[in-house]
Amino acid sequence: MEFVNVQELVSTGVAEALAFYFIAALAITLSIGVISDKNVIRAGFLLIGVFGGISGLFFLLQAQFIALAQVMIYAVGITLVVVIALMLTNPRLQNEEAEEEAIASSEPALLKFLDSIRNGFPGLVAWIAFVTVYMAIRSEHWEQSTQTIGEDNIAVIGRALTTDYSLPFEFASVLLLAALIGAIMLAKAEKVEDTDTPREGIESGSN
Amino acid sequence: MANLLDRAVESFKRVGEGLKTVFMHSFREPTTQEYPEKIQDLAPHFRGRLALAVNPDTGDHLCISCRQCERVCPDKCIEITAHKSPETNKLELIDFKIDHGLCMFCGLCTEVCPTTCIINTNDFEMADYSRESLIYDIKRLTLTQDESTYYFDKKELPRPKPKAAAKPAAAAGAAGAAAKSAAAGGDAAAKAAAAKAAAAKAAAAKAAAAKAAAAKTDDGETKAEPKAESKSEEKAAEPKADAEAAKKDVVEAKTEDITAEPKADAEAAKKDVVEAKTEDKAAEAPEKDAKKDVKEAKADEKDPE
Amino acid sequence: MEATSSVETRSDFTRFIATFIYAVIVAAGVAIVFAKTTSPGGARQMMSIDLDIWLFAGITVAGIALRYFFAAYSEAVKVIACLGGFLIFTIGHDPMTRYLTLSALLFAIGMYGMVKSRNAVRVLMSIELMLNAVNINLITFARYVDPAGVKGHLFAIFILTVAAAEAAVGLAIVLSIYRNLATVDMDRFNLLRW
Amino acid sequence: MNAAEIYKLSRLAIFWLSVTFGAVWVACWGVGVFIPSLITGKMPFLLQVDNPSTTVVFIADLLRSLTPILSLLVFIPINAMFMVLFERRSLALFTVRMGPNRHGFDGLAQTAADAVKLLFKEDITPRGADAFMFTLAPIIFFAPSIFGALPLLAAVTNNHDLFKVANLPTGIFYILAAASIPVVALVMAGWASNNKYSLVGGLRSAAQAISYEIPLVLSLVTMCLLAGTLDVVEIVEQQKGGILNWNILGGGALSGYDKLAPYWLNLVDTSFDTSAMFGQFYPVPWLSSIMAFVLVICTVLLFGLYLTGACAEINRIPFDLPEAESELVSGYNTEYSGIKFAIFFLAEFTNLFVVSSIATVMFLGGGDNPIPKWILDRLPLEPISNALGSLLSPLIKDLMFIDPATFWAAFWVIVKVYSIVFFAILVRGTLPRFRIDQLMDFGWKRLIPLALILFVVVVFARTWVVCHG
Repeated sequence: MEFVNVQELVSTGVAEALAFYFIAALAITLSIGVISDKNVIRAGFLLIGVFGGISGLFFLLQAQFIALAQVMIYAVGITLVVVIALMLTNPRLQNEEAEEEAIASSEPALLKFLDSIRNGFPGLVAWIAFVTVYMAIRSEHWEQSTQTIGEDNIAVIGRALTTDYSLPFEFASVLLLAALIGAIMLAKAEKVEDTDTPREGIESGSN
Repeated sequence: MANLLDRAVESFKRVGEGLKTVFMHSFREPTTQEYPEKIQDLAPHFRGRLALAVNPDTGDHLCISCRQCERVCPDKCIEITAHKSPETNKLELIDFKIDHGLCMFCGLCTEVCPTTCIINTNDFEMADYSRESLIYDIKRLTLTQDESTYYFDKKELPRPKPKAAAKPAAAAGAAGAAAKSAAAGGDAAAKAAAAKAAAAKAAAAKAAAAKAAAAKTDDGETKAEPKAESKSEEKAAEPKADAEAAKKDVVEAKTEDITAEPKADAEAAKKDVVEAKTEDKAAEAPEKDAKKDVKEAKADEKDPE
Repeated sequence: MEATSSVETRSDFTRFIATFIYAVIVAAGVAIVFAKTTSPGGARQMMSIDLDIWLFAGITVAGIALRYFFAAYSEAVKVIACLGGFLIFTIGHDPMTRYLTLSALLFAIGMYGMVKSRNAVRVLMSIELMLNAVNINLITFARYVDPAGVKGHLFAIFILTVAAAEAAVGLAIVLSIYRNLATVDMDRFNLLRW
Repeated sequence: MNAAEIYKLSRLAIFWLSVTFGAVWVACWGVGVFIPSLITGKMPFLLQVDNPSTTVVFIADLLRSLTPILSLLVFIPINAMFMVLFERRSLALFTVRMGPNRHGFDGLAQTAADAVKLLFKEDITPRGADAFMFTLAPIIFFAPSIFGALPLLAAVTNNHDLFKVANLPTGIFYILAAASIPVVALVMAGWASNNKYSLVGGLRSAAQAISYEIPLVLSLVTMCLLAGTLDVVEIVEQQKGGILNWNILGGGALSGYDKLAPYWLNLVDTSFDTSAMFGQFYPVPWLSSIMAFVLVICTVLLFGLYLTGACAEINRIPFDLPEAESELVSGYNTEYSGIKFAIFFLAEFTNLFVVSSIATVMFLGGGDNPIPKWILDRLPLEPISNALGSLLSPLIKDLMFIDPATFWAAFWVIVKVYSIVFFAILVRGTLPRFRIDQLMDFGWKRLIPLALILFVVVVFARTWVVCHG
């Protein structure tokens, strides 16, 4: 009796389409949650979900290595983002936002209308960008190859990284080092007394 | 660098040592006991559930309804019902109730009991479903003859005599005199005492002294100086060196930490007092006698200073 | 997000009904495309060329209208519009176009979030989202156009690297700004006024 | 001597593990072999179907493919229940106590009773908590330990036909990726609980996981470098042939000595040219031999490094800062009760088991027999196995009920895994908890430099020695 190759099952036809639509729906919903959730920490956790979905897409695209790297880097990396967001956000700031919105809603009608147009502008830009890119995708016809990615994909990647692409690889390592040092320098507290008493804030700075 | 390596090796060694020690512990016998299967051997004077002993030899109930336990009980958990028998003009016990829900197991009742009737058993499993069932009546309180034998042997109590054996009044007088003389006269008085009651009397005398010591530390009943305590112990002990039982007691008393556990010591001694009296059927006002003894002993001790 | 007078005046029931109606409208749009592509001889390429774009424009306008006049739930409208638009654009297409469309959509969402958000941390998150969308694009091309080579994978790896570095430095900058200004609100970052 | 308690504990372990394995074995066999054979008519004497329809074949194949997941779903809860008991009884041994021994056979039903109690407790969500995240956190915490263990399953069962599907070419990378997910769940649980103790626990676990993941991954990467592959099945395959071939002892650096031992001991004809063989394994004689021993030292240190990092990764004492009872009540799971808490508890023990399995596969040769092959060949095992084989041949041939190779692999894996688990318990019984700054210092200033140094040393030493792979 022959055994079913699970990857083949996934990569042929209906099963793949179903998996794709499921993951896509998840990713889209969660990413809208990321940009519109009131609570930025929650948004961070939703972002992890988006990345998980995207790594699932990578699995569907037979890019195992990238998928796993995605999980490993973002699961830990985005946790850091969330943690820092956690430390930076306090309820007071959220309340301020709400107050400003309340002030905005009590403006005269014409101003309000203009305001809503201004608010809608990013949406318009994003909409136009999406539709344009989609039209480009639709009008273009690539010569698709029917063969699948081989099992020894990782070995090929490794070899390419250390031979043909060794220069960008080194650049990436230098970049990472620079980022590491820069991040440490930026984030390091300069003096002890500066940490808990912030310097003159926005109120006095906005005059 | 070399320092770091040394420290690393050192810390590995220490961690390894710790792991080894802990692992070796697994070959030791567990110190926990599996309770219902194995019950620890309790000390003879463990203060467990209260019970009424019977005479181990004859099976007679030892209680004489003197109500001293009822009076001394701080929790008032003992309730004795007795009536005077018209024929013998003696008190007859009808019911004896102890509420173990109230009892705090101080053991005072066992100390004052003139006939060693009420004793603390080693039983501590008294859990029950209601408060009412913690009130024990005479039926549940009274021990069988075997149990009484067991406790009398274990606590090394002197066997009580059968009821109708001796005349109470005379014996009491003799005992009182003997005790007094023992406390006051010391060596000579002890020698003069009747051969039959020698051990008991000596014990009584020693007990009186010990009780005095205990009383001084525990309550402010007497105002003796703390200095006198240890001395009084030794002094009181010396005169009765000849009496065998007393000697043993003295050795014990000396080996024990006197200042730390005077109470326990006193208890044991008190019991001896009671025994001495019981043997002589000193049923009437034995406590007074004992108190008198104590006072005299105290006076005696104070004298040298 | 849009502060309109209708938000206060509409009851929850009306808002829910509006949202539901919007879902029905979008479902109808999807059904039209589905019928077109599955009808005999109705392959995707045979469909009139701009139908899907007009449909998408239609559901967008409908969403704005329902949101603005009947105060339909903002997040729900966005989700329904995006999902519906995605279905309209991808039903009947080959897998490659599906992946690329998803990538474009995620990129657009990230862009919207980046411009719209005021919280600096959320802006960073949106940038990460955009970078990931690009990654999907690269991997899709590597899978369907050049399976033998690994260029797409390599670029994806480099993007991951850059994303990690960007997140680290970005967060460090945000942290340092927070120390100075006690806020992470993008509108109040006025350090570079002059 | 405390022979009675030790005897009881080992009796318990043997009994319970054989019961568990019997159950898992039967479940796997039933779903993977028996039912597919039955419905496709391949069962002798029972049902004869000549041409099964494609649907039936598909269902049969699906069942076979699901066998690995099913076996894990059966195995993990039962095993975790036993591990709780094992840990409690072992700790009791170390602390000169008895441990739970009342319910069932030597306390076997104790954990089951605890589990039932937890399942029926009220499930409380604190006020102000984010209910959705609060519920999601235990699931995210638990799920990776099931899915992450799949490639290991293929590795430890000798790449058995039923478990082949679970293998991935990226094996160890997949496992590590799965192992890094739970930290998200911990932060999530800590934040969603709306409790500052939980939050601090979650943040600590994030910091700790990020710090200790680096030495952990570096040690495993070094072993992969030594093996030349990421595929766990292949790594196990390479290590076959006795303890000297295992990765913990230089990853086959000593296999030359292993192979030459029978000749030096005059067990076979001495006319064989040993120096040629020696040269084959150690091309540059003296340097190679020295480097082989350097490799051995490095890999032993890497094993220790891995265990330390793993201990921190799964929040076990002495690295249980996220749930330090004396400081943070119970850390991230302070607010959890009922079934959610049970899932956290289950996942913790499962993680311990998974981490020990990774150590077994990567360092201790998976299901390999520790006795070197040349000794094993000299033992009179062949007649025994022949006799057993002829006895069980009908079963083996037709229904594959018992497969001796897989059985022994599973046996050795369990022995090794439980040895590591026992060691973890011993460490728990010995070492006190770190302070948070000590923890960070230890991670960043000691373990990571050590891991990097070992990495470099192994890379250089390996160029002189012919390792397997």
